[in-house]
This record gives sequence, structure tokens and C-alpha cells, in this order.
Amino acid sequence: MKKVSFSKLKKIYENSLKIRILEETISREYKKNKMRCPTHLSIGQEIVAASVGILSKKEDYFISYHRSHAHYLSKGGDIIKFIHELHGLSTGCSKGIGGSMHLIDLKKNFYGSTAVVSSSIPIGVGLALSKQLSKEAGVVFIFIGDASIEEGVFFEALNFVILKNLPVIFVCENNSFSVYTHLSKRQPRGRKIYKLVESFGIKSFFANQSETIKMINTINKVISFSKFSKKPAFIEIKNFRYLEHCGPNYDDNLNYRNNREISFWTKNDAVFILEKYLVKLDKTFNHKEFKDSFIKFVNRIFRKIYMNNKPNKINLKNFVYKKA
Amino acid sequence: MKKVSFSKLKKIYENSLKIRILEETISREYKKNKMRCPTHLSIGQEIVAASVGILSKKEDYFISYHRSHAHYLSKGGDIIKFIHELHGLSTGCSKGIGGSMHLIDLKKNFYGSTAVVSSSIPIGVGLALSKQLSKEAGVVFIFIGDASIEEGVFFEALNFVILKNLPVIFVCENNSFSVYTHLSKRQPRGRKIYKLVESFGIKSFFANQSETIKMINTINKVISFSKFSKKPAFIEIKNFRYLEHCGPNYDDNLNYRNNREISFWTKNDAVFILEKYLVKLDKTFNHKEFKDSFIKFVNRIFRKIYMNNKPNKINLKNFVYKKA
Amino acid sequence: MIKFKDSINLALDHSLRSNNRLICFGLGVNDPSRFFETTKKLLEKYGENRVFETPTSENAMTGIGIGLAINNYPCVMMHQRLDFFLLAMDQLVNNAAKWHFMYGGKKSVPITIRLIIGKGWGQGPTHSQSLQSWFAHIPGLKVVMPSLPSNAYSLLIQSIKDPNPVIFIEHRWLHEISEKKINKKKIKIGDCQLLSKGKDLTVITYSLSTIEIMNLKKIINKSGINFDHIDLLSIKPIDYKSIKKSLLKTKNLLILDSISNPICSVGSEIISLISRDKDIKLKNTPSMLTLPDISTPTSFYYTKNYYISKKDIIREIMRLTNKQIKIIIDRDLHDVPNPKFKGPF
Amino acid sequence: MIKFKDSINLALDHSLRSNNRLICFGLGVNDPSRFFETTKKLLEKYGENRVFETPTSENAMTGIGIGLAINNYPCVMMHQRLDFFLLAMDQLVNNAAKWHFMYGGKKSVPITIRLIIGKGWGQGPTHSQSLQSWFAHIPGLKVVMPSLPSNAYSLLIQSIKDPNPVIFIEHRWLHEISEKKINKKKIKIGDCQLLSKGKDLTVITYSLSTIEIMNLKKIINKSGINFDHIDLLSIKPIDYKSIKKSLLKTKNLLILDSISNPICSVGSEIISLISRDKDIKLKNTPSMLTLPDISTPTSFYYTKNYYISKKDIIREIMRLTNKQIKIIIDRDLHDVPNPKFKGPF
Ligand SMILES: Cc1ncc(C[n+]2csc(CCOP(=O)(O)OP(=O)(O)O)c2C)c(N)n1
Ligand SMILES: Cc1ncc(C[n+]2csc(CCOP(=O)(O)OP(=O)(O)O)c2C)c(N)n1
Ligand SMILES: [Mg+2]
Ligand SMILES: [Mg+2]
Repeated sequence: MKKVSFSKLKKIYENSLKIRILEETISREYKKNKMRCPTHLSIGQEIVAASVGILSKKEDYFISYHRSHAHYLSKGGDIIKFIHELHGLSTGCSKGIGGSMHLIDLKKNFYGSTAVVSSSIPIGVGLALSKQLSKEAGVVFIFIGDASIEEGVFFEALNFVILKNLPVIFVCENNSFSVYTHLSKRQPRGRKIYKLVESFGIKSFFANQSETIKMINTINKVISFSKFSKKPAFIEIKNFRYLEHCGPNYDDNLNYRNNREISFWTKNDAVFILEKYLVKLDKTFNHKEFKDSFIKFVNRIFRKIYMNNKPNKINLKNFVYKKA
Repeated sequence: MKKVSFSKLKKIYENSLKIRILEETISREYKKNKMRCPTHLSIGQEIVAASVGILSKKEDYFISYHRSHAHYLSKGGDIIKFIHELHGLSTGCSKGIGGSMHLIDLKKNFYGSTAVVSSSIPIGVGLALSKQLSKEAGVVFIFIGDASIEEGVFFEALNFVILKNLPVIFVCENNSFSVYTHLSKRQPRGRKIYKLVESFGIKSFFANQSETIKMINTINKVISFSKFSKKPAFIEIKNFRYLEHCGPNYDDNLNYRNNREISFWTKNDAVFILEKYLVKLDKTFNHKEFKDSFIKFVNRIFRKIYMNNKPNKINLKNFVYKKA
Repeated sequence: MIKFKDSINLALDHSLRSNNRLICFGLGVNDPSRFFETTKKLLEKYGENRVFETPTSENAMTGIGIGLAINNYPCVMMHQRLDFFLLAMDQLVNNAAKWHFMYGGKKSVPITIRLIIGKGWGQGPTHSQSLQSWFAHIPGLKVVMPSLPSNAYSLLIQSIKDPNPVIFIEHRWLHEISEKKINKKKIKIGDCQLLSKGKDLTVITYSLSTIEIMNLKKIINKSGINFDHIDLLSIKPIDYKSIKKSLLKTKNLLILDSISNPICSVGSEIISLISRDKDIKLKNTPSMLTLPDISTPTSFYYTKNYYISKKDIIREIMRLTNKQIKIIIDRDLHDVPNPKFKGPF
Repeated sequence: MIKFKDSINLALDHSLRSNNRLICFGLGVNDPSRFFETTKKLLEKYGENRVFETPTSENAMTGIGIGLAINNYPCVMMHQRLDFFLLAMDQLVNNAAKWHFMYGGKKSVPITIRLIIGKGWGQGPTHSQSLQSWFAHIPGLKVVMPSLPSNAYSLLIQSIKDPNPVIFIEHRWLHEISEKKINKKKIKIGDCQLLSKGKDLTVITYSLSTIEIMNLKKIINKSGINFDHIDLLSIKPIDYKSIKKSLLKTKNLLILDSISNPICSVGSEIISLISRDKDIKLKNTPSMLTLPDISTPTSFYYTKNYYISKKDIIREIMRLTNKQIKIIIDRDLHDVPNPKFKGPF
């Protein structure tokens, strides 16, 4: 198994940095009450999306759940349309109709994200079946959270994926929480999600985001496995979100999470780990310019919106049905 | 592990004989068009219910699916009310409102059977939770077919059963078919249902009905395991139905089932195997009298109905809501 | 003579032939029953990639259909009973109905969902529900309910061609209904058909109730009563223009919503529409016949007064027209569509 | 002053105290949000056996609730959004609603299902649906939709005591509504309340629309218009007697069904009931205000004309009464219930 190359690692780093900058900007700007929709930020979890985004192919599809900003962005989803979407503008990727929880960028093969837990899973499976039927290249990445495992439809979907041997890679980001509720209240103690899935007959992998480089290599391994075996695969990645479940703030004052866990994850921030690793490999590695120019780019988008936020009129009726 | 005693085996035999006689009578009489409801007969599968019925305790509950005659009868469900139910009479166990697919006998702790695949599973789990809360003795037997494994709610229920360590024993009768469709079109090849369930963290067992005595002992083992460990359990039993999926006839002229399989199972009829075994153990064992008197009893019930099938009037409205 | 079930089969065959991306799936499509004989020969002609059996996973299979549909594989999904489809309401309502809308028109969902409604032979509470009013309530869905082989043929083809999710509901008792030959004239989803004309009354029917009134037409006409018979065909969108036109003439309305429970029903919706229309003044208060607000019992005996009978219909028409109709004595068994039917489904 | 959310909390507390077999569960009941603060202190008082968090398994948990309920553990199940409950329609419709009926009255299902309807702050298509008309369509269910702290308190207690499944729907925007003190007078499920009297018009509301019209009452009354204000409280059974009594007097009807899509809605059902009643003759065609037949968009800008506004209501009342009302200029943001509200849910 070849390790992920330096240049790829660099891209992954840049990808996750972009996501973090965007999400942190949203977190800051949210308080202006201009993004008036429920918004689940990915801060702390960016590296997973960033890695899959770089290591997968353009022809692969992504489909995701409520916490989908990172997945959308890592796939190359249009950033301006994304920010406009959060502001409810008709120039948003879903014309302002979908908001943060319903993103799409078909040009980039980001097929959609939606907010009912597990609801997008079978749709991803259907996309994979369509790929199989058309003998189209690529696989479908279905992003899910740890609560997705509790919905029956996940298992129905698993069964079908294996039955038909569909080109699917499940990426399960296990951040231990569903809203404020720890896994231990929802799933049997000692369960290993990836092992459970393995027992369905699907090749399954595990990685811990705090062992960042290893995790990136494991993701790469999953993708190679899928490519060469032409079989479905599953990966569980243990990670952690920094902010509240939904919204722009920290909420650890509520004490629903273990302090040790919080400090472990903040000390083992994956973006920094990767940065340090890159610097170690190449002393000249410097991302400052990249970072500054991206921050400028993002700020300009927000500023433009605030200068002129008169949205275009649209006729909602025209979106209910497609005309024949 | 103690083997099941001769006297228990005898009771199991009688129990299964009763079920077979009743089901064969229904199959015969059905053609008179007086039992006007979809009817899923258990012929060929009786021994499972018969064994669980004898080896379980009065305080245990049963809940079942569309093919539930055997489960109802093996639990001691009222035979007259059962036959009346199939005839749509107000003297039936569900007042004629439920028919073959919706049986109940609360006096015997048969809590109900219903016809949407897997729909009764979580209800059984809720019953088990009620037992746990009230510290009531006994467990809930949840009978399911092999297609039940395909519904998401089964896995949701499994998860909850383990999470709360509920007193449940799942009995899965795997007859390889869902209506006319073989397992291989519905579940991945090579899957072992009981092993899949085991991987959820639930103690699971397997038995083949054609090895009848062994199967009975395995069922006994499951029940002992549940009793002593106070943990949930699962058993998959491989068996075979003789008649069509729904209705009174043989349908193997349709060629949806393998001839080898058909002849294997008819040659290894569990009721006969058990009979032979009992005769071997006790040359004086003779069930003729028992059989004849039961046949008479059953025929009398049918005859009585046909002599006077004017049903009582009932006001359906009174059954929609319970009065406060 | 062509039967309804054969016209469905022809429409599927035609659609699979003319669009080689069309996919059909559901429990029973390839089994010996061939989904009440409506999927006969499709497997043989189009192969298992395009016509396949599924696991008993209604919810996931609906989502999988949506995934196919948004990636340019229109599909037809089938359920032998509408009741089983209750497992898939999340996929239907939160995804299929909204996908086109919630992504600002990016992708529509060309999925047709065939649902069969059961009746009689003790189908009972869990095998006989008809929830067209639920589906009509949801923005983004279309609801089609054919009545005869010809319109079933044309409307199924149109439903499959439609770029939006269409709930296509077949009453099980229609499957054996036949017409001399199939009229392949295209019917637009949203258009009703006028099956007879008359000035005394407007009778609105759909699905099975169309047949119920057709079976009585002769005897009613003989008694000097002539009526506009509107067969809705499409529940959503509904052909309000035609309903209005007829009512402006007859000023007298009977809705035969005989396969539905009454509350928040399609019948109530039509009455609400016409009652809010200032142009329409009726001679009588509008009338509708529905099932009672009670689930379906299983018993032969207790379904007898549960279903709407010929007598109930005749009585209501006499009341609305103030004319006598020679009462018919109905000797048909109320729980079978024809004497040959022996269930079980 | 007592808020709606606190009255719910009091009713749960009261019910848990007076029936030690009552069980409460749902996502968020024991988390720091305490289910929008409606389950505060319950865990501490009654323990985790009786008040518990669940896995995200809406369908199984509903069945589990039914299992508890039929074995003499009445229960309250809660969903933070009605939309999520769509996963459990099989358990609700095929089991909860029918259990008592289909076993001939052997066991009833005393389960109360609290569903929260979202609005504003970009709840959008999948977090704002209100399907009371679906539930009302199903025989065997009761549907309760309170409007104010007092009736929420009393009706939740009654719902929990009821031996049948009750769908108890709370609009999220009611949670912060307050009354001086709680009136603990028992309200029967099925009884509406008459919140004001007048001869010009009957206004029928429920849930949030009750507040919407109350906020306008002064300005309307000032313009010399007085109306019977019927707050339904219970959607099923519905208090038809009181509706009829009022209409016999006012002969003029506005239904404010402002949280529902129009087709096969509760509003349409009421219009169907009164239109089929020969005793009732209205001066105007009956009127109802509903959302359009469109899913909810997320955008602040595009929800503005989507929801029914104060202006829409005033305009309709002017039309129906043929009187002028001094038009109000509404400076409130349309997507929050009060200026403090910042979402997200
Ligand atoms: C069917 C359903 N039930 C409940 C919810 C409410 N809800 C929104 S997000 C969420 C938590 C999901 O947790 P997880 O899948 O672990 O994702 P995370 O938020 O941790 O990224 C829940 C329960 C929902 N959206 N859909
Ligand atoms: C949700 C649902 N889908 C489909 C059906 C139709 N159906 C009735 S019985 C049955 C087969 C079930 O097979 P299995 O669980 O193996 O039980 P068996 O009939 O073999 O005893 C099916 C699919 C149903 N009743 N419910
Ligand atoms: Mg999580
Ligand atoms: Mg089977």
C-alpha cells in the first residue's frame, strides 16, 4: 500500500484549511443574524472531508447529511453559491430554498445533502446503482454520522448494497454525539460500528482522526480497496466537533461532554497535526500566503452580500414541479 | 445442559399434532369459501411453535406475524375462538374483525399477531420493556420470518433490546422464502442470519428443523440461556412450509422451489421424526386415541358453525376507540 | 377484450421499450404471480437489470428509486398493498416530493409508485387502506387513479414520462375489468374524463367508484335521470375547470368517494373547492358517499354494511334528484369483485 | 406569568406524579435542552426508567411505545419535529390506530405523541411540516392542538389519560406564549373554546392561528367588527356542534388554517361539513386562509410571502364583513416568534 504523497497531503491540508476558514467565518458572521437558518458547522471535523475530497476522483459522487458544509466544500462545491445559500439568496446553490441543510453542486458531483437523519443514505445507494447500470466510472461516497447507525434504513441500505455489490463507500464520522447525547445512551457499550458493518459482509475500516496521517492513509486504503476489488466499503472515523451541534457557538459550558475528551481533541487538532507534519517534511512549506488570500476571498464574498442583499424575486411555484 | 425429557417431548409431539390437524382441516374446509380472509398456514413448520409453546412458561408472552396460527395454538390459544375468527364470527378471538392475520388470546399471553412484515417486532420489544419495568417474570418471544431481517425496524429493535438488555427471545423461522422469492434474491449469498444478529451483541443460536430432536434441545438451551443469563437471545431455525404462501393449496406446480428441497423436507417431516423417536423410546407410545379425539373435537367445531352461521350483530363503531 | 391488468402490462412494456433507461422493481415483479400478472414477460424482455425483485425494505427501496431517478434512470416502483408503503413516508414526503423544490429546481425525481388498494375477501384493517388524500396533501406529488383499461394504459405511460414523482393507485378490483379494445389516445395528467352527460346531476367518481356508477347507469337512466359522470382519473392536479363547468349546468352534486375514509378526504376537498367558488350555486347541499370513519373489518358479515352498496348510491341519487328509481336487488357477494374471485389477495 | 412550555412541563410532571406507570421518552428529553425546556426536572424526579433518551429510531420507538401502552404502561413519546415522525407511519397507522379495533376491543393503546411543528429561522422544507390532516384522516387516532398555556396543560393531561392514541401537536412558536396564570379547569378532548363573541363573523383557528387572530382582535374590534372566535383545540374529534351554533348566528366564516397546506386540509374538511349541512346558509362563500400548495422554503426572503401575514388576515376579514379596518403596518420580522428568538430550532 503506497502512502499518500507529499503533494496530496499538501492539497488535503489546503482543503481543510479552506473549510476551517470558511466555517470560522460563518461562525463569526452568523451572529449578525443574516444567515437565518439552522447551521451545523464542521469545525474540528474538516480533515475527513478534506481527505476524501482530495483522494477521491472527480467522477465520484458525494451525498451527505445535515453537517455537510465540509463535504460540499471539499468536493469543490462553489463557494460563492454556498455562502449565498446560507444567506437565503436566489444566487445560492439551492436558490436560497434549501439553506445550510440542503446543499447541492451537480457540476462537482455533489449530489445533495439533507437533514433527516439517514434519509440520504438510500438515495446514495440508488445513485450507486445508477452508476453500476450505466457502467459509469467512480463510486458514491455516502457521508453519515454516528446516529445514522440507529435508523433502520441504514441496514436496509447495507443489505441492498451487498446484495447488488454496488460501488459505495460509506464514510461514518463518529463524533460520539447526536446533538447532546453520547453514544452510550443510544448504542450498546463496546459496540464498534465498523465491526458491526463488517459482519454484514462489507469490508470495513477504522481510523482515529487524532492519528491524522494514519487516518489519511487509511482513507486512501479504502479508496484503493474499492477501486481494485470493485466492492462496497465502509470506514468509521472517530473525531470530534468543536462547536455546538447546531449554531455558531461553543457550548461546553453545558457540561454534556467530558472535559478530558474536549482537551484531548483540541490538543490533537488534525489540521495542525497535518501542518506540523508537512513542515517537518519540507522546512520551506509555508501556507501563509494561501491562507491570507483565501481569507480575503471569503471576506469579500460576505462584504459584497452585506453591501447589496436585496435578493432577486423568484416564483416559488415554479420549483414545486418540473415542467414536462 | 439437560436434554428435554420424554414427557416434554411427548407434549411437544401432541402440540404439533394438534396444530397440524387444525391446519389441515382449515386447508380442507377453506375451499368451501366460508373462511373468507387471507390465511397463511403453518403446515410443515408446526414443530417450532409446538416446542416453544411447551418449553416456555405461561408467564412468557408471544407476539407473531402473518403466519401465526401455530404460535397462537401452541401457546394454548382458544381453539374455538380461533376457528370462529377465521369464519368472521363475533365469537372469534378478535370478534371477526381481525381474521387469520390478527389473532389474540390475552388469557394465554398471546399478545397478538399482525400482517405487515416486521411490524410486530418493536411491539414485542415494548412488551419486554414493560416486563422489565414491572419486574414481572418471563420473557417475550417474538416470532419472525426470514423476510423480517430485511426491514430496518428489526435492526432498530435489536439495538434497543441490547441497549436495555430486555427479556426477549427472537424466534426466526427461516423457510428460505418470502412469498415466492428465495432468500438469494433478497439477502447476500452466504449470509447466516443468526451470525449477523450475534454481531449486534446478542447471543444467537441455530437449529435445523430436520434434525428435530437436536432442534428441540437447542430451543431448550436458548430458553435456559435466557433464564439464567437474563439476557436477550435469538434463534434461527431452518425449516420449510408445505403449502402455498397464502391459501389452502400446494403450489409446487409453479416451480419456484427446488424439487430436491421439497422432497428433502417432506421426507424429513419433523412431526413424524418426533413420533418415530418417541416410539423408539417407548414401544407403548401411541397417539391414536389422542389424535382421533382431537379430530372429532375439531370437526365438531366446524360442523357447529356450518349448522348455524348467523353471526351476532356488532356495532363496529364501538371498537374504534376505547371509552375513557 | 382487454383487461385492466393487461393494459398495465402493455403500458409497462411500452415504456420499457421506448425508454431504455427505465427501471421497474418491487416485491413480486418477477415471481410466478408477476405482480397480479401486470409484469408478465417483462423480465424475459428487458432482463433482471431493469426489472428486479427487491428485499422487503420499503423505505430504503424508495430512496434507492429516488437515487436512480435523479441520475436519469426514471423508475417504476410497486407495492402489492398501499398499506406496506406506509414504511416509506420519510423517503416519499421528505425526499421525493421535495427534491426538485429544495435544491432550487436542480434535479427532479421521475419516479412512478404503483400502489394497490385491497378490498374484500377479508383484507381487513392492514390490507385495504387507500390514502390518496394523504398524497394529495403533499406539495410536489401527483396522484393518478385510473378506472378502465384505456385510461390506465395512457395514464401509466404519462406518469412514467412525467419528470415528477407520481403516485399511481390501482384498485385491486379493477384488474379484471375489461374493455373491447384499448384506446391509446393520450390523456394528460390533470384531465378528467366525462363518461356521460345529463342535466339532472353531476356524479364525480374515480378508480373503483367509476365502475360502481357505470354498473348502475342503465337503471338510473331508465328512471329518467341523466347525469354528467366525471371520472377524475387524476386526483392531483384535479380538473377543477371541468367540475365547475358541469356544476354550473347541473347545480347538483354527488361525489362517490367510496374507497376512502371521510375526514380530510378527496371528496371533502372537492366540496371545499366548490363551496368557496362564488359562481357555483347548487340546488341541494352537495353530497358525498364515503366509508365510515372506521378501519376495515375482516369479517364477511361485518364488511357488508361497511362498504358503500348499490342501494346506498341509488338512495342518494333519488334524494338528490327527487325522482324514483326502481330499487334493484343486489345478489352479488359484497366481498368479491366477481364470482370467480377466491382471494386471497 | 406562565409560559406554554412551562405548562407542558407542569402537565407532564402532574401526569408522571399521578400515574406511576406513565413513561416518557424521546430524543432530547434528558439532554441540556430538555426538549425545549418542556421536560425540565422530570429525570431528576422520576428517574431514568420512566423518562429516557432513545436511539434515533423513530419507527421502532413508536412500536416500543405501543408495546408499553398495551401492557398498561401509558406513555408519552416526543419528536422535536413532526417531520421526523414520518419514519413511523407504519407503527402509527397500521398498529397504534388499529390495535383496539382489530383485536375486537381487547387492548387499547394509551400513547400520547407530542410533535413539534417548526416555523421561521429557515426551518425550510424538512423541518416545518404540519400534518394534522393526515392524522385526522385515520380512524382510531385523536388529534389535539392546543393554543395557550392553560389549554395545553389541561389537554395534555387529558391526552395522557385517554385510553387511545392521541397526536398532540405543539407549534414551536407557542412555547414562549404566556398567560397570567394557568387555569386548571378540565377541557374535554373534542371540545373547542369560544374565545370571543360577535355577530359579524365566525373565525375558526387552532394552534398558532389562535394567537395570530388574538393579536389582531383589538384592531378589528375597534373597527366595529365583532366575531365569534372558535379555537378548535381538538382537531379530531372536532366540535362540530359549536361550529354550527356559531354559524347559524353569524352566517359568515373564516377558517385560519394558516399552518397547513391547502389540499385535503382541516380547513377543507370543516367547509365540507358545513356545506353538507342543510341548516347552514352563509351570507358569503366560506373562506379559508392556508399556506400555498408549496413546501416551505428556507430563505428569509422567500418565506415572507409564503406565510399568512397580518395583512392577509385583515384583508380577508374586510372582504367578508364588508367593513374597513385601519390597515396596520407590521414591523415584526416574519420569521421569528419574538425579537429574542435566534433559532436555530
Ligand atoms: C429522523 C431524524 N430524527 C431526529 C433528527 C434530529 N437530529 C438532527 S441532527 C441529529 C444528530 C445526528 O447525529 P449524528 O448522526 O451523529 O451527526 P452529527 O450531528 O454528530 O454530525 C438529530 C438527532 C433528525 N434530523 N432526523
Ligand atoms: C411491509 C410489508 N411488505 C410486504 C408484505 C407482503 N408480504 C406478506 S407475507 C410476506 C413474506 C414474508 O416472508 P417471511 O417473513 O419469510 O415469512 P413466511 O411467509 O415465509 O412465513 C410478504 C413480503 C407485507 N405484509 N408487509
Ligand atoms: Mg455524531
Ligand atoms: Mg420465509
